[in-house]
Amino acid sequence: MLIIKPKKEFEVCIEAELTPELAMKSVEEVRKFKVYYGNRVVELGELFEVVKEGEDKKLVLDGDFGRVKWIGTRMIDGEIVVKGNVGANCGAFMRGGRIVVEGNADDWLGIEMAGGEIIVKGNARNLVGCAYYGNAVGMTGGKIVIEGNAGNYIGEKMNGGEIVIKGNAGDFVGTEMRAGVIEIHGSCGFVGGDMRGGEIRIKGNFDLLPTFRKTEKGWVGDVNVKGEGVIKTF
Amino acid sequence: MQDIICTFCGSVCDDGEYDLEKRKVKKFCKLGSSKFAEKERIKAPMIDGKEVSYEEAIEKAVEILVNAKKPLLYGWASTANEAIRVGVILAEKLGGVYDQCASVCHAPGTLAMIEEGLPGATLGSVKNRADVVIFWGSNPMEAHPRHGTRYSISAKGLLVKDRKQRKIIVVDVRPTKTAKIADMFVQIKPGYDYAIISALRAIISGNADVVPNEVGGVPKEKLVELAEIMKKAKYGAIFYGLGVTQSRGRDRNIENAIKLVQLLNRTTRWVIWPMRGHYNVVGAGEVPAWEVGYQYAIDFSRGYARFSPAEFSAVEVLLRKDCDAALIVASDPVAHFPKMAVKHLKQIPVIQIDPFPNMTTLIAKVVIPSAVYGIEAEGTVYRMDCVPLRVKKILETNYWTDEKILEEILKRVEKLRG
Amino acid sequence: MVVVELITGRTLDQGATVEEKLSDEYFNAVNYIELSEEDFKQLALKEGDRVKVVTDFGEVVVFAKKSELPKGIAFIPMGPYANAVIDPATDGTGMPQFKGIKARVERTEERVKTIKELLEAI
Amino acid sequence: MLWIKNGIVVDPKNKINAEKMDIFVKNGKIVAESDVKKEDCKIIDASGKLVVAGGVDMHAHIAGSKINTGRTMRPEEMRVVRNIAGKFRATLGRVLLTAPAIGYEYAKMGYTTSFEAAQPPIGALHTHEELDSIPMIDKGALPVFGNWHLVFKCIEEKNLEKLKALVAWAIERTKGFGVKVVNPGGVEAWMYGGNVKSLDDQVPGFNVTPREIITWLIRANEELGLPHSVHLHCNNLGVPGNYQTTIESIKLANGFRNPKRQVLHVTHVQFNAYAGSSWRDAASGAAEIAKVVNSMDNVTIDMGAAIFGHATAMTGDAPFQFSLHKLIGARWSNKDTEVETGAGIVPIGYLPSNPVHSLQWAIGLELGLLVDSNKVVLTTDYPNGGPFTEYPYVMAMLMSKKMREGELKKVHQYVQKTTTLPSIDTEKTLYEVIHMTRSLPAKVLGLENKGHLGVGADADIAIYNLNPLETDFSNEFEKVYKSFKTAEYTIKGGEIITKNGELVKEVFGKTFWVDARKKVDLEVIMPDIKEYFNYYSVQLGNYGVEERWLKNPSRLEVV
Repeated sequence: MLIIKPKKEFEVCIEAELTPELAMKSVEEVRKFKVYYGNRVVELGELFEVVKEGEDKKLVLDGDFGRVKWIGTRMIDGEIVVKGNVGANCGAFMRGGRIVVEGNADDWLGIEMAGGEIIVKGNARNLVGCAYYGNAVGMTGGKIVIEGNAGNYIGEKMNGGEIVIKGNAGDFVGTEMRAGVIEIHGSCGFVGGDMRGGEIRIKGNFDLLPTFRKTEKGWVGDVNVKGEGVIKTF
Repeated sequence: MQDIICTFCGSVCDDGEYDLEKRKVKKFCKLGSSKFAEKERIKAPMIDGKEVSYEEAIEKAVEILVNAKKPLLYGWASTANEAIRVGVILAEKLGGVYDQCASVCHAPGTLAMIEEGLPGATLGSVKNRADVVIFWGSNPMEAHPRHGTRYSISAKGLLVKDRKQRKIIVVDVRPTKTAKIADMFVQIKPGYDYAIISALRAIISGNADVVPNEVGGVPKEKLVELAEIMKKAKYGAIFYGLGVTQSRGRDRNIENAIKLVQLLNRTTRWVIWPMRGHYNVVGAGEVPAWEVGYQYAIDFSRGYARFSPAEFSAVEVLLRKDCDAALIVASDPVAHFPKMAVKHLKQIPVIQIDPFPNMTTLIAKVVIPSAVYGIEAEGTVYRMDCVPLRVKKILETNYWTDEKILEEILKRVEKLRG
Repeated sequence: MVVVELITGRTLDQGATVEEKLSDEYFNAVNYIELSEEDFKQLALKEGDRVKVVTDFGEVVVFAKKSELPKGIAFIPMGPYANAVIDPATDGTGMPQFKGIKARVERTEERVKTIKELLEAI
Repeated sequence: MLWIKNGIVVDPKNKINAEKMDIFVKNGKIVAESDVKKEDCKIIDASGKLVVAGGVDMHAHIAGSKINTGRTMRPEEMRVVRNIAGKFRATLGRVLLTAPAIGYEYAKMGYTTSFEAAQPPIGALHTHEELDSIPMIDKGALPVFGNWHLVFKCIEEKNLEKLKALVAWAIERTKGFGVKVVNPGGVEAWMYGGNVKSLDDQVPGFNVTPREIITWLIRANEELGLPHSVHLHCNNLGVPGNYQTTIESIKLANGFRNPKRQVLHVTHVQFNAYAGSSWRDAASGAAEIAKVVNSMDNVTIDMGAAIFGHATAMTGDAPFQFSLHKLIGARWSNKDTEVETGAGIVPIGYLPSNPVHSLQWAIGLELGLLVDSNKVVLTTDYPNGGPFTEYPYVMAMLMSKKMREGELKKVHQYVQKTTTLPSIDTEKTLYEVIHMTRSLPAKVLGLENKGHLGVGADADIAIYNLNPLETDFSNEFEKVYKSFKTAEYTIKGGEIITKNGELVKEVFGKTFWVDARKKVDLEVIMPDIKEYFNYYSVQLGNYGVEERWLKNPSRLEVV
């Protein structure tokens, strides 16, 4: 297990593609790991304290990582625990393993995630599990659980996997969704625009679009794309 | 002088007449006339409010930019392509962020275009062919006063000869000045553009049965009527404005409208186009697109361009305190950004290049005055429909152009960076 | 007090003075709120009275104007007064929500700040 | 001054086929040995290496509103990093490239000239701004004429003098190079939601047909004596059965003659060479087209080869682009342009597992193999058929049957019965392929100083690490492909700009434009132009591009 702690408050955001693979390296190697501090490439050790405890494939990010982006990008196994907030693009293109964020997560959590699990104990911002700019398919597998609230544009173009929001979600949930499940325990705005398939379950209130047909399965649509997605309450 | 080109709004009217003696422009609207009227200027370059030479101000600007970990280079909508190009290359060299005014204006349209493309036309096509024009969340009578007479409402075209042969429809949350002269006004509940567009798509594609009796404050009958008009148009045009891009749904509204236009084109002809604001906000996106691949919200911190409005749009950069210096060219973010974004701007060194004093001048450490394109300097600009025009130099000036100032900055940065 | 949906946007006067931001003309072009006749009446306002506009994101004092808006909709021209109260969140799009913000509007005796005062207070 | 020593030179224009010789360069030109002081020359040792002229791409979409719209709508295309900012510009792009990337990638491959193949006249200044931003290469642009109301009017009136004056005026105003015709009449029909389907369909609103548009423009072009011929994108592009329209269009060149070059160039013929009645029974019409082209001595074509992988369809053929959008459901941009033209853009890809894509791939190659090497230019209609960076793939394929056999195994077997590719034994020689990529496109464009290494030619030279005397082109196709991908040296205007794929020096080439105003009386057309400007959205006085606005213009005057 590797414990990484910020040494100071950062002047600008940092981009650090930290994955559990790092826990397999020596502390010396980890300190030399390249991160981007604005337009400067610096060694991880310059900005963060690094402590190694045991051989688990696990990172503990101890402190506020709310301005550190791309944590857990493309990770395939192991575990990351973020003790505070986490910056944008966390868990992007993730294929396996587990990320636990004890604070809040910034935008683009779990971009096009294909497997593994992300748990956010606080709130998540926008674009959870979506397809990246210009890409056709969002999340295809794995599970994202937000225990607090989530922002707008959750699960766009989702084609598998599961997103659970324990609190409220914002607007435009599951737009152009094709498969997979989104479950919202609170309320949300527009749901399922141009949805082709998959299921969205909502406990609270939501804004129904005028393009879904009421059936015994729930609301089925979006008729504009001859969709067979299902929106239902629970 | 004839054929003077206006450098105010995205309509870029090019039929002005300038009277050199009276220093006045004829034919232009209130906005254009104000553009060509004499007004207060930044008198000289300044550092911390003290007048200095151009060279001294540029030296100071370079020092700030080169030392920054992430300089934000923002603005660009009211300058010429020649200056923008140097600005983009400067951002690339500095490893900074390039963003432009569209990001608080029409950039959601770019996001929509990424999803669905943009089926559009030049304004000349609309003038000649459009028998139905819809202004959706746009209000040309206030924002683009001559758009209607030159291109869209009463323009005299080849096939559609005049106002009588053209149906004008306004969709808005309030009865705007444009709504008053329209043949049909559809007043909608704020935030329901997306739902209404979805309903129109359903009606047009034969699924009217699922559409409830009222959508977004509009009775179904009215939506059916609108859908019929759209289907029967020979050549229709939707001009959307900030009412769509700046409210709930933003890019998703436009994406949906583009899908509506795609559908309509299966049976007749429709186009859709944004009512771009500043005279060269289109250039501020087109130039970086060919130079570095993207229109706005571009980060160069890794030595190449990356695009992510969620991270690299000026407002997001400022809200996250993710820049430690800013170069503001031909824009006034202090007046036009949300308070929380302005707060960070006040805390970092700001360099401003602009002909006119504005709110950003009040917080800038380095202020560099520049010549006004279209009056004191020549350059290329793109009208809202991407038609290029070369704006003219009418009057002599001692002010440097944005292009020259930026070139001097770039030269010095290249020397320092190697 | 009335609750309104606040929108902001361009006007001809705001546009015509946008290159003279430190002038009185610009100040006058952006320092007011347009209210529907009903809301105007409900607040017992007369033209030129001042109101305080409060949202989750801030508050600002502006002049009140009667306008042909539907009840419950209010309009402030784009500019520093509007930006004191709009929602800065861009929801990942880069675009703050300049239109469609819930706001409370109430009569006030407080002065309308000058543009410089407004900036200093940020 | 340069002295390229002991290279194996292939220079088809000058009938040099793999001869060991030296090349001398002075002031940006190829000169005779006696014109240089050898002791002042920088020597490049080219022993055992292939020395040829810089490549000439006569048809690519490299600048202007179409490619830039493509970039904007496809950020996923821009995430391939090719160069990090430093001494040179940062460059990006998978198939769609940024302007600096276009210049750098051509240069690395040994290409030094490229022409933008479709310039909307009113957008000419935009096209030139982008051309000016492309480093390394020489450039030009072809304005489009085939759907312009003013052109229709001159033809309706059967007034050749007017048409000639219009062409001369428009080419000057756009700083263009020649006459491009895209789906003549069809784009105007698209303004009403339609298209034209045959050469004799009437264009809506006008008393003209595609046949007349093409014929009259050839007549005007030839009477003006422009360096390049009419450059035609045929009607019915992308429609199964269209090869017949293509053949009919090609035959419109009958009766015209130009001693220097063809009178009609038909472009990206792969997209216009389909037999069959639908995509379910589509087949190749390449052999029939090749027969006709080979039988004529006044027509040239280019391949428009399809490369497997990503591509973006972007043409002035707006109705075709909409059909494509409907067919594949992809994003669609469209631009109806004043009373001049239109355009459309749709992202596409070519998959070897797809029967139609495999057919397209095969047809491109059939054309390259079956048409005389003196009549077919190698192109991919970048980015429609794929990246220009894969020209070496096409070059190697044309020269090796064995390579084709290997590739044929990887594609959908639909091509076995629907094309002649499996049965073609032809292997083009290196001499032929160098001609198809250098001297022929230069000749087709009418660029006398390009595409060859004779004295007086521009010193645009590529040196490849490939000894033609010791290479078995049939069997060593991998080596051939690799060698042509990256030139050992690329020399532009006498300066070394790349070496082994590394950038050495950034230069900005010329933009060629043609001035034929002396051949006409502009006054015969000005009243019509003035009248038509009532239907423009810009003033006549603000229309067009002045020479002084361009970075490095080069005027070719026709007298």
